[in-house]
Amino acid sequence: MRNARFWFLAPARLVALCLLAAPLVIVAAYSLLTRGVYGGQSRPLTLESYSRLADLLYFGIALKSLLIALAATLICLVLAFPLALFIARSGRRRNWYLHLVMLPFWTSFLVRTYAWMFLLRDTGLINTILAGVGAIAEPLPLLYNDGAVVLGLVYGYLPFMVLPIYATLERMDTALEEAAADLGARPWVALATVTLPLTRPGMIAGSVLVFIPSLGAYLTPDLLGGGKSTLIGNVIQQQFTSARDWPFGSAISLVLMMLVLAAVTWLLRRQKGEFS
Amino acid sequence: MRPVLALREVTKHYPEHPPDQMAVDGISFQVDPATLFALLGPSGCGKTTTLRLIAGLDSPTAGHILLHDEDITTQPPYRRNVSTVFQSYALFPHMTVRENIAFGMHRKRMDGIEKRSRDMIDLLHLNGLEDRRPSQLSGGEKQRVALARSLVLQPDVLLLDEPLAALDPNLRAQVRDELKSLQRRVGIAFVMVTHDKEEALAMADTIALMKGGRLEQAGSPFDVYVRPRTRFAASFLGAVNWIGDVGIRPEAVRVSASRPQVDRTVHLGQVQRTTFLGDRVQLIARMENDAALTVQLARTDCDFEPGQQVHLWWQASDELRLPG
Amino acid sequence: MRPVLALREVTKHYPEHPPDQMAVDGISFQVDPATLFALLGPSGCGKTTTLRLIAGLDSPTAGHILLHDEDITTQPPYRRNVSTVFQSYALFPHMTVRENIAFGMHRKRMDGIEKRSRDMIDLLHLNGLEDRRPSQLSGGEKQRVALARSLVLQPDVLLLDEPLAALDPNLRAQVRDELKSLQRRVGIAFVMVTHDKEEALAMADTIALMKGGRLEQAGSPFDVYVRPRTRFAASFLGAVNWIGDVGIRPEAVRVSASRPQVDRTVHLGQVQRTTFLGDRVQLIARMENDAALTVQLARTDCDFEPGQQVHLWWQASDELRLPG
Amino acid sequence: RAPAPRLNVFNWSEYLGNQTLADFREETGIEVRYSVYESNEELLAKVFSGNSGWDVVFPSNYFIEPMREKKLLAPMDHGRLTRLDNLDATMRSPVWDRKLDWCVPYMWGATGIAYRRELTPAPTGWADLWDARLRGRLTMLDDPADTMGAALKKRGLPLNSPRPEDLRIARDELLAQKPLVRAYINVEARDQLVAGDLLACHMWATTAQFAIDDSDQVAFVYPREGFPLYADNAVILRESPRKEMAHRFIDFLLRPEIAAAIVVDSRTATANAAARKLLPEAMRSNPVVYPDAETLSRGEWFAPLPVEAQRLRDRYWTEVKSG
Amino acid sequence: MRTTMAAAAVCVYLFLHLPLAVLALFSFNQSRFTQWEGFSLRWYRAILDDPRLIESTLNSLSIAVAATLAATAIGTLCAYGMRKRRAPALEASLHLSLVTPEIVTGVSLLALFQWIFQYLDVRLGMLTVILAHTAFSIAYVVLVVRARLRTIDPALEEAALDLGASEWDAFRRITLPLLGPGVGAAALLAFTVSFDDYVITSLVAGVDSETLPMVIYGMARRGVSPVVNAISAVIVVGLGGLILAAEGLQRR
Ligand SMILES: Nc1ncnc2c1ncn2[C@@H]1O[C@H](COP(=O)(O)OP(=O)(O)OP(=O)(O)O)[C@@H](O)[C@H]1O
Ligand SMILES: Nc1ncnc2c1ncn2[C@@H]1O[C@H](COP(=O)(O)OP(=O)(O)OP(=O)(O)O)[C@@H](O)[C@H]1O
Ligand SMILES: [Mg+2]
Ligand SMILES: [Mg+2]
Repeated sequence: MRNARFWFLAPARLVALCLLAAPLVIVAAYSLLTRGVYGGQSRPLTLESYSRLADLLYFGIALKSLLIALAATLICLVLAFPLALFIARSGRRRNWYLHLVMLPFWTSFLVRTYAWMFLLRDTGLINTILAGVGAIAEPLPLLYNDGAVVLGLVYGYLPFMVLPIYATLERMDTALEEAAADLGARPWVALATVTLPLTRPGMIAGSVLVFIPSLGAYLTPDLLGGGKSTLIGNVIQQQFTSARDWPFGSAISLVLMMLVLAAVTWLLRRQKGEFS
Repeated sequence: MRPVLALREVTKHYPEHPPDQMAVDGISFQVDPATLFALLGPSGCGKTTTLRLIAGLDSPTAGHILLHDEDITTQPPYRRNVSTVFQSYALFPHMTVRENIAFGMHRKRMDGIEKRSRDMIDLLHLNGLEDRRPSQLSGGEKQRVALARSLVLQPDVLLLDEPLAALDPNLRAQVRDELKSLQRRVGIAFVMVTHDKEEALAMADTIALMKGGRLEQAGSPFDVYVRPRTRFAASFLGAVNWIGDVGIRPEAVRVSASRPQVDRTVHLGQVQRTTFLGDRVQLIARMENDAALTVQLARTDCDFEPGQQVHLWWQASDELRLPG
Repeated sequence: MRPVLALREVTKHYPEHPPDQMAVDGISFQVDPATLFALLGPSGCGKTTTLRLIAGLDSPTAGHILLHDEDITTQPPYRRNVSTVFQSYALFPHMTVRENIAFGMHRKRMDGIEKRSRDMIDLLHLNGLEDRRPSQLSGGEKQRVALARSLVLQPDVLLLDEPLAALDPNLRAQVRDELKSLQRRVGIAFVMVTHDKEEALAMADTIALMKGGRLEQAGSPFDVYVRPRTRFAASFLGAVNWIGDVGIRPEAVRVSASRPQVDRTVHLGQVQRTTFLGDRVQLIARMENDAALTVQLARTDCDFEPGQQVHLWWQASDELRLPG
Repeated sequence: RAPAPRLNVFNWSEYLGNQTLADFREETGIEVRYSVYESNEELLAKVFSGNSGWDVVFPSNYFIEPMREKKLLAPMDHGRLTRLDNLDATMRSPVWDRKLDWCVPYMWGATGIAYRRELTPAPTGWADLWDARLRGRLTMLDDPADTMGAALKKRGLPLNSPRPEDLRIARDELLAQKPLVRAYINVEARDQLVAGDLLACHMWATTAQFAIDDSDQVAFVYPREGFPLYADNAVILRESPRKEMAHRFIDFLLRPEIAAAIVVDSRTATANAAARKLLPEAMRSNPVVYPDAETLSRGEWFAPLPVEAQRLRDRYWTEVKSG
Repeated sequence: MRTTMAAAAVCVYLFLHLPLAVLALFSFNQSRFTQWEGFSLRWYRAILDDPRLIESTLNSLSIAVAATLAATAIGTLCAYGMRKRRAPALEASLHLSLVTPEIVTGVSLLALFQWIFQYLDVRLGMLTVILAHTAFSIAYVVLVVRARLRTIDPALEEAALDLGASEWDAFRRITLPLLGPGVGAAALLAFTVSFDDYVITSLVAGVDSETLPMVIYGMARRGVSPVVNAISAVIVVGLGGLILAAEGLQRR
């Protein structure tokens, strides 16, 4: 039976080795090289790229990225929970509603983002309508600020929060909520004291799936943030493009990834210990 | 004595079902204070549904439910002073035993939560388990926590859905007695669902036998067992040999090798098989008319061999006359 | 008569457990052809594990398993000619009854699948259910399908893990008899796990009593019940009153109002409580030394009132002399 | 029958005439695989390893030298290019490749200021982009070279200055300007300028021209302090196994009527003098696409920076955008 | 409470679909600007006049399908294998792939491919894109399928083995069919992620593997033309219909 097991994992192992591990090794190697005259990499091996990270500028950027990613994650949580609950409780229609969540994501990211830009800008739909009903005199500055960036991130990654929460809710024993009611808990109290805490595993999984890409995002900050608030993703992207400083880019990426990975594993560990 | 709980013509119909099929079909009964009322019946007869209606987890299609003469039919579960011990126990997995027990008291803004919890923990011998999570408890312990969680609220009626089903038979016998004596001590009315006749007979003050959503018969265990009103009631509470319109229970049949001196019709039969059941022995005899008669004897007075000729008879008082 | 199945000093240790705690601890036994062998024991004693070892779903840490004198210890499950009926039945929910039954035959490339299935469906009275999905079957039907699925492969040994546990008690009694007679008809050796003594006593040719992974006692039901080797064995198979080193079973105690004429020590007692159990009545008497004695009587010969003075005695042959 | 021979061309987006490829195929029977990139860096990353599969690509002037250094370019075979004479005089011997050994100039452009006419007085130089009137209705390009360049020019410093102190000055200028800036974006600014969200944009001439076509409210000016010039050049990759076809394609692009058609569709100035004559009057004398000589004299070509300078510039740029 | 939750859900749905509505609206707009100038189908007609748009859409679809198939197959096997046998290294690398910034994934894969190309005569193209997409989709598939696996009673598999099925048979005939919906969901997710990807694709794409997102990026120069809205609408409707149809079939 053992070797049978082996064969189930073999293909994944192959992919992981060739397409996930190997590239990262290369990146690691890059991070030790130095930028060539016209970009590209050249010897000698050095830790210079890492030493350059010790720079308040990048620290500040990292901090801001962290805050924005956290904000996006929190808002996703708030939006995703009721939706997931609604879907999980809607019986036979469930899958249909789930697909409804995925629907927008079959259009290209750019198209969606441009749609948002149209909605948010001064002469955009929202401002026009607000002005139309006389709610505002001056158009609200909705586009090109951190708020817009967070909105873009939330919009882009919401499904990654909805799906895992939905999964846990669906598996949850409804008798628990009935027990709460039976013990005197009003619906909202039952929701807060029983349902919510029990969906924690899903929330954690979802948060991981939202937080990570938010942290690395760079297109959304560029397009919706107007490039006025550089995030860590932009810095990385810049190194690989306009700056053509792959070693530095690689160094930043690796450090970022290791930190995130550490955080994530810690989170998942803690949560495993939680139940049973 | 005024009843704690009364159901009046309560009916429940689930939309999923054909309009003529009721999960609970116009049942009425009442539960006296400090008694144990057993809802007995085959699977799917509507026991759990009845319980859920009393708890307010489902609302009846028709009829009324009264608690201390007050109509609670339309009240939400969290307003009713009844509490349920679910079949699966439904303990909150993210809370410790102590938190599970305190949950209801917090909801009801009760005072002295600390003390009440401690007393309940003592009463149900849960000391030492206070900080465990349900996943770290055995079946019996889980159940005691579920009981504690409900009892601590001092409900007018405690509802239990097959409280013993999840326990293994040996633990079951023991918990059964504990539960009964607990009920005596706390003096709260219990309404207990079961489909195990042993359980019902041993524990209940009143047995209500359900079938297909209707109340078949209600009364004291002895009553229902000895004076069943229908064949269903008769055979549900214990094995019966049917001879025409007359039913006779295996333990009521007398057996002897030699012709007995009694003024009763004595049947001749041949021992076909005896099965050793520990405290009892089951004997199957084939009679002249080739019908098989099941007899139950105390182990100590069974000395019959397969193939042997035997005489069988019984008291008229033991005959159940129920036209099929 | 050569045994079908033999276990030799089989031990199973799960890595999750402390090195000294064995799930199964060097047990040996053998099963004769066409007999029903019951593995009995409290929860967690290693019954299921033993079964899984025989089926090859787990591999033993030490010891050997022989099928027809051939060592199969290291063979994967799909090479062993034994078959299991799982406690949950484990019917394939996405297949019809017919497909479930045919599954194994296809895997084993057997011929005449059509016919064999039909015969098995007849044998187990599954006619008319062939195209249903498991979700549309009752507990009893589910179980019969699980049986059919295994029996159709004509295994040397059929393993059953608590085959009756999932059934409601009334169905249970009936299925129990069906199962036993089926076993007689097909003449295949059954190894049945249960923790219900009633079941074991009623069905088994041999009972093996397990405790903490070890084999406590094995023998015929009568043997084990009447001549238990340990107190555990004694009380597991039925209630026992312990008076010092002497145990006496409730049904062995004789009761009478008037002093009986017997050359045995007769104890005086006072009836404390009688519980009606349908076919039996349980009577609890307090003796002079204030110890409680549980007595079991046939309903028909119990006419005692609580508080009444009674005389209690028993046959020497019924005494279980087991130093605790 | 045999499949049409294929040539792989990798170009900036919107950088060919709608009919160009069809015509080429019509005439030569050569099927062109055409795909686009958004930045020189992307192009470089792709062709770096010398087996990207592309034959003809169009790097900007300041990328010619690096690519030659990396031995990525194939020498131009002037024998196969019959129409080099069509090129504009300045483009016959540009600073980045005097003898056109490696590239053939294709299109060129410049960066300036696009603005709405209601903005009065109209901006004339970079300095006007530091005007508080523009607060929140001004965008700058999201491109370190261009935007730092603008700041340098404002202070009369050389566009490609590698001197740290110059770069620092540029950074401080941009930091000072940032409060006014709505966003650092490139082509996205266009629609918003047209729609009136914005008053002034730091913009590429070609983008601006599209905006002007869309709205008569939009105008464009080449700043008085001087402005960056860039040219995109056709080159043949050394890896290309189809050099002959590649030359034919480039030569085809050099045809006046073809080049002219491309200009019309892409709103970009061609390096092809002969083609200019064929342009419709409006286009030919369009001061945005074709600034007059006097204006042009103020232009300055982008050039590659030494490592240290570039690194410093990018760090400052990051500082500006995150500041 | 129910109603409040439903209301909240509706709001979130609005939030999710607002951009879609906008996009649909302007796909019917007469003018190519964002002012409404009357209804027209010109942009839908325009799709047909733009071979690059069509070709790239087809590319995107075929890439997404291929990658989804590969990733789903491999990921499902993997999740199943992990159920029985812990594979810490594998698990770590999957986690890692989740935490890698897109751009880094793209660049590192590009670097890898180019390194390989020194030895093999292959080029950037459909193959490399599909490989890349497969690589970054697998983690998602494993995530979803594992969650689903936990709900399947292991006894079913053991029963299969006990009835004479080999490990592979047990997987193919019992676990896989029961896993069906989970696998479907995973595939849907993988497809979505792949179909929408620009960053990685643009880096590893080659001569004849231009995808729709890449083309749309190209168009950005002139401001996204409503043709893009039109084709997006077509895709959403098309795929949506497909999925719902599949749903319907599953019901039976
Ligand atoms: N939520 C529900 N929706 C639809 N039908 C239901 C629901 N709950 C129960 N039923 C049906 O109502 C009838 C009674 O169910 P109920 O659970 O009360 O039976 P029960 O006596 O508790 O059976 P068991 O002894 O097996 O628990 C059954 O036919 C059942 O199928
Ligand atoms: N897969 C497993 N991993 C670790 N320990 C196990 C496993 N299965 C069983 N055990 C342990 O082995 C011991 C015997 O378990 P087993 O299931 O055989 O008991 P059992 O007699 O079947 O109990 P029950 O009557 O409750 O089914 C128990 O202590 C149990 O906790
Ligand atoms: Mg029930
Ligand atoms: Mg077991």
